[in-house]
Amino acid sequence: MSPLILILLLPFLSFVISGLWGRKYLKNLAGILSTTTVLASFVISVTTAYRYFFVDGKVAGKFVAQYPVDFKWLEFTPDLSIHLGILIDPISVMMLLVVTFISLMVHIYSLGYMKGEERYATYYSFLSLFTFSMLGLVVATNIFQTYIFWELVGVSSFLLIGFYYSKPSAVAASKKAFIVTRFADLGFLAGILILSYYSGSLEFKDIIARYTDSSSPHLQAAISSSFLGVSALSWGLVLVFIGGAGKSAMFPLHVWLPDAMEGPTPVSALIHAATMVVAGVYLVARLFPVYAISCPAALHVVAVVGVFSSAFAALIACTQTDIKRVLAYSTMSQIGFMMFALGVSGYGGEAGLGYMASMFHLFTHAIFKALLFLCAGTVIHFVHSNEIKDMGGLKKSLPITHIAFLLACLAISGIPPFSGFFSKEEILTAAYHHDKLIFWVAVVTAGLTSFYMFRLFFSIFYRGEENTHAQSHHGEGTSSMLAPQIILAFGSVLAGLIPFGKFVTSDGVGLEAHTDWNFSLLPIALSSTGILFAIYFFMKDNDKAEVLASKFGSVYISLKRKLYIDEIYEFVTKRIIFNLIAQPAAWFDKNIVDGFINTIGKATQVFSLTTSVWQSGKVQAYSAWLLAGTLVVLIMCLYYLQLL
Amino acid sequence: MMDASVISFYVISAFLLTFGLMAVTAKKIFRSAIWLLFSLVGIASLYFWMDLQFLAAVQIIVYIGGIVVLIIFSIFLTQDSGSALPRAIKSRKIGAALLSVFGFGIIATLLARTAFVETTTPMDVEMKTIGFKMLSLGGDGYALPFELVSILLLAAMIGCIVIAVKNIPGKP
Amino acid sequence: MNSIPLIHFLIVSTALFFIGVYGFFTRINMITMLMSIELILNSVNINFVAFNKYLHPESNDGLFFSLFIIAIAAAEAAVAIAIIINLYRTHSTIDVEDANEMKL
Amino acid sequence: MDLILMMKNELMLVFIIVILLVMKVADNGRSSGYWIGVINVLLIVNCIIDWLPVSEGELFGGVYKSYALGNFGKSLLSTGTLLISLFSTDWLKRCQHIAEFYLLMISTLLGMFFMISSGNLLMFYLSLELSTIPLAAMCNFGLTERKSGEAAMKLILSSAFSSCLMLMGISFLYGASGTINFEVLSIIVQETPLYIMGFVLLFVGVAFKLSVVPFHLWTADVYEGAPVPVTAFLSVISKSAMIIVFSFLLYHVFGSLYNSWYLLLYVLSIVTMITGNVFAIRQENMKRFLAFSSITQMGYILVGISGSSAEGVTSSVYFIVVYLFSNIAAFGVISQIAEKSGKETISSYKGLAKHNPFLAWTMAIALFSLAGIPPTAGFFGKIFLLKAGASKGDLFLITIAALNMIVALYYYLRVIRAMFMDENEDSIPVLHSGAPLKVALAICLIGILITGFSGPVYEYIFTLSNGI
Repeated sequence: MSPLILILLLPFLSFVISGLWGRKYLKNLAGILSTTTVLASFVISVTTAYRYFFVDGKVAGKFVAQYPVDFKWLEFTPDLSIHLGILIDPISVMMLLVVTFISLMVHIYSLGYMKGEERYATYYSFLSLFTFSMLGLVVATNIFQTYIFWELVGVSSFLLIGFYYSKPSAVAASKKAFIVTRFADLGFLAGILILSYYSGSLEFKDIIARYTDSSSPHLQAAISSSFLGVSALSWGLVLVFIGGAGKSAMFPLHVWLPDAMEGPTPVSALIHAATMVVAGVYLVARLFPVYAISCPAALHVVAVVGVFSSAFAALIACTQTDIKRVLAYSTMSQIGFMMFALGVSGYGGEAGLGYMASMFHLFTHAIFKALLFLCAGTVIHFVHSNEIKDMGGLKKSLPITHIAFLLACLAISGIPPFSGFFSKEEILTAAYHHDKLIFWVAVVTAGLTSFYMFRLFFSIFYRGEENTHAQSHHGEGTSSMLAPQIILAFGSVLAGLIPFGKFVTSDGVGLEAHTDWNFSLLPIALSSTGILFAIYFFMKDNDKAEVLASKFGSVYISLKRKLYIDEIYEFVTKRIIFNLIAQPAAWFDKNIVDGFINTIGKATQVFSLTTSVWQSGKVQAYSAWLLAGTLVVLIMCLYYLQLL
Repeated sequence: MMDASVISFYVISAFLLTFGLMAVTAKKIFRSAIWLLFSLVGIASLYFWMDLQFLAAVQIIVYIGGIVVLIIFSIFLTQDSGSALPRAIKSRKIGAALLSVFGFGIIATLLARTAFVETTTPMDVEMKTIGFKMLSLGGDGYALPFELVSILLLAAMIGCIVIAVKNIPGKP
Repeated sequence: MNSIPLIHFLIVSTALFFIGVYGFFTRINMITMLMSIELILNSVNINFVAFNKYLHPESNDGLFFSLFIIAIAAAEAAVAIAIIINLYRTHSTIDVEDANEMKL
Repeated sequence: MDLILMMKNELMLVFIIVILLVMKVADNGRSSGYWIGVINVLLIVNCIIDWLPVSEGELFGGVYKSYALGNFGKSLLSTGTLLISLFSTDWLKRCQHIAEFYLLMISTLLGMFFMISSGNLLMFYLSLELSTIPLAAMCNFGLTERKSGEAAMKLILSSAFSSCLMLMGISFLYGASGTINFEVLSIIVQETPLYIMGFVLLFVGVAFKLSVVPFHLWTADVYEGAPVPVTAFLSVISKSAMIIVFSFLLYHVFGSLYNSWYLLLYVLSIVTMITGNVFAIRQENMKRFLAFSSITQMGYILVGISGSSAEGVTSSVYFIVVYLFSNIAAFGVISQIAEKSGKETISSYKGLAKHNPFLAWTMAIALFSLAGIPPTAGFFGKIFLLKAGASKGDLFLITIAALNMIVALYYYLRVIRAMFMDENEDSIPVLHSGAPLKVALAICLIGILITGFSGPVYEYIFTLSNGI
């Protein structure tokens, strides 16, 4: 048995131990215990990554998959069995690093953040469970194992979101997250059933091999049988993507994500920034050869949904006033980037740039978004509120957080040389070569991103006076809260410099990343404009600006009037972008998409009430139904067999 | 040609159906029980008509001697036997009648459509054969079902005793 | 003997069956419902015996089946009457309409 | 010797019946604790003996059949009965008729065993009645409670009616084929109106027992009224036995009527899942709630069986194992709470986790399993059912099933929310549960958590199902 299995086992052990005995015997030790196990997992991941990338991963200049652990778990039929195992290939190694690293950071951060919480041990056991399931999902060798851990991830995130279960909103949110994602999982399950039905295997390697070989009978069967005019293979892949879209909060299955912010903030950092929400991207990447080679139509769906979600979420993010909700929508937007990057990619060589870019962005995004959430956690910890209006002027009280947040914002905005720039750049290049429309939407979205991120930044740290009465006594938090922020801040700055293309590509062959500065000018310019807009509007308090204006008197006013700068700005940003696009988008999101799901619930109840007549409590009526049912069934049968 | 046995079959059938119908429509419960008795006697005579004396005897002993008597006793226990029965509302009656007629229609049609190959081989209904088979262990024997029924009767008896015996209130 | 076709027996038994069904659906009193059940069981017995006699006389399966049905009917009737009597104690009535506390 | 070996399960039950009868006759005022102890020991012995291997074959010229899957089912039923008996200790202590209660329960179990092993229609019918009539009497064991009497009345009258329909069907099958033997019948059965009519009526009789919609209407009322141990027995043991018989009948006896029963399963499973769910959403009483949830589960099982292969049978039998553990755990908690505090509604479960964490967690895990959430066994059970159903390539059915599983989540979570998240001033105080209950619940929990992940269980059932 390979030591790799420890990566999985350690968090699981920690879950069991702190889950069963934590509250009674371990108390505060539970945190240390969980953190230690995750640290151990992280160390093993790093060594694995080192060995894989630099020692034994390459065969003939190409990274190939390894199966250090693989045992048959149960047999359906002699030629269809389910395995449990560990798959090591570039993306799984990368994900192992990301998950263990972010999880470690969140564990350390929570030592301070959750201190004094009554159910401290339970919290850590849930965190460990989540880490365990996420790791199991990442290393799955077959689609069924993926599904099991996929569901486990759902359960543990349900537990974590609903952690503050005395808050009704938290309960509602966790329930919503659970049900919406389960709804999407239904698609995933159906997709699995279709794919495995035609390929005759659940193993990723078999599925990929059988569906990418144009002469294989499995592929022929899957293409030739169709339903509603679409081939079974497309159905399967699209359904799998729907599963992924549910977890990755793609439109219209994203409704759970903003509400899920009810959970503890470190949890949001772990689940809703870095790990669980990218599971959908990871899933598509896992099956990428099938999408790219055999079914470009399905890949196109991925691209369209991705880019739409990205733009849609960015627009809504501009309107939100809850700091975590802004981050939630920005996550959705960034995942949209990853998704459409996959969607515009081809398989192998230079064409596979999008794939590599998507994975790269996943990697960098995990780091800076986790940092953003942790910073947000510190801010919320400090002011005891999620609302932007309760914040402002926090620069002095939270100096480290201020810097860290700034770095993360620069990274997400794609300003060189921060990490986000490099990955986003690759994505835009890939999009440019594939589809111009997608490219333009993406570029504008990138500009919007920097606008809303810096809006958030200035509203928190600059605008207005520090709200002293809400100020708390514990300052910026313990060192356990600060250390992860500092580490992650370094990561956000430096992660972009990794020559990612050498390691993670669609076909395992290294790819030379090249930054074309001429090409980059436009996105950088747009992002900078976004930042300038944000500075203009949000750096200073609006009221203060008016006071200032009255001081300078008519000169200032006439100057301003003359130039009509303000009006133009007003008109363009507030009237058009905000009122005409962003607000309606937010309204649509809140009332139509969200409302649809609520309506389904209501309709079920109404239906349930109207059918209650059936259960009348009268045994004779019951028997009459029995007889009537029998006769109907009998006639149906005879009719079907054409015996009537 | 209508010979006596043919006529008697139809007479018996008419008899048992009529009394069956009366049993389910009578207004007074005691009368209803008596009509049921008649109908069961009709069925017994149908068995006689088919030369199945043993079955007819069992029918008379168990049904008429046992079950109907049991029913009549329970009527005396629970009901003022002379009073009129509560009656179902008309819509229910119509519904039930429609359902019954409909069901009868379907099943009778299907039966009538089936071509049955009738034989004239006589049945072996000697008491000896029946008794022998009842206790035979072979494939066409009924020893195991017989034992099963005995356990069922035992269980039913125990159940009846527990349920019907007067209970101490307050204890289940 | 065979001057009566089998189908006549079957029609009679089916008719009796549905007479019983009608009674079962319309009777309010539980004991009369039980009587309807007895009618139905008897109609099935006729079926078995007729099939046995006219179609498959080589073995006595149908005959035995009806013997066993009679035994079962006795057991069923006994338990049902015990239950009805108990119900009479708790509800002071044996109208099936009055025993529908549980519904929906 | 053959007879003793092959029928050891049944003979053991008969033996227990005799012992109980003798003891009851010679009874001179023993305490209820004594009775319960003796009977549980007997049941444990019975359970052990049942798990010993049995040879396969026929007895009495094919009237009695012993086959691997059936024997597995019998052992499972014995185990379930033992668990139910363990958790009903508190209820039984109040009961005046312990010996009689067990006599009836064991007769019922004997009926189910014979039903599983029946080799002809007569045995099938008789054992079906043997497993129903005493059960109706058991429903009435809450002797002074109005609801109990009502439940018993509803059960006996409606099951009498359904067995009348089934008998009619059997008579047609007999008339068409001239045999009551399953082996012979399976060869000569064909798609003529008479056979179809007989088959459909027989099917309805079984479907009634399985509470398949629209033959399910008795279920909730009977579950609600009967004493909790009886409800558990009815819902778990009786249903499980019926599933095994059902798959035996469909696959083995009526294999050539495949077209008709596939259609029936297809339509009825959809109706059953939907109706069960829709009604479950509204229920306030826990027992009624579980009644409708079990109806929904039956719908899923039908989906699995309709997969029409060894895989279909395997997945449904596997699901029975899961279902048995999950439901017994749930009923164990319900019975404890109903017995100690008299509360049965979901709203009275509010805040249960506060004072009774063990009961609440047991209930939560059982419900998770019923809802099919990993890592509980229910998740795997449902996956396998869907997988088996999908082997026909009919995705509509699978989609409906999967959709229903998601709707079902809503109401399972409702109970969990009540137990863990809602506050209640009048919440149930700390209940001290006896050791037998704890043992029973612990076994169920282990079963729920282990069965899913242990591949051998599924594979073992798979090897058994190949014979069917």
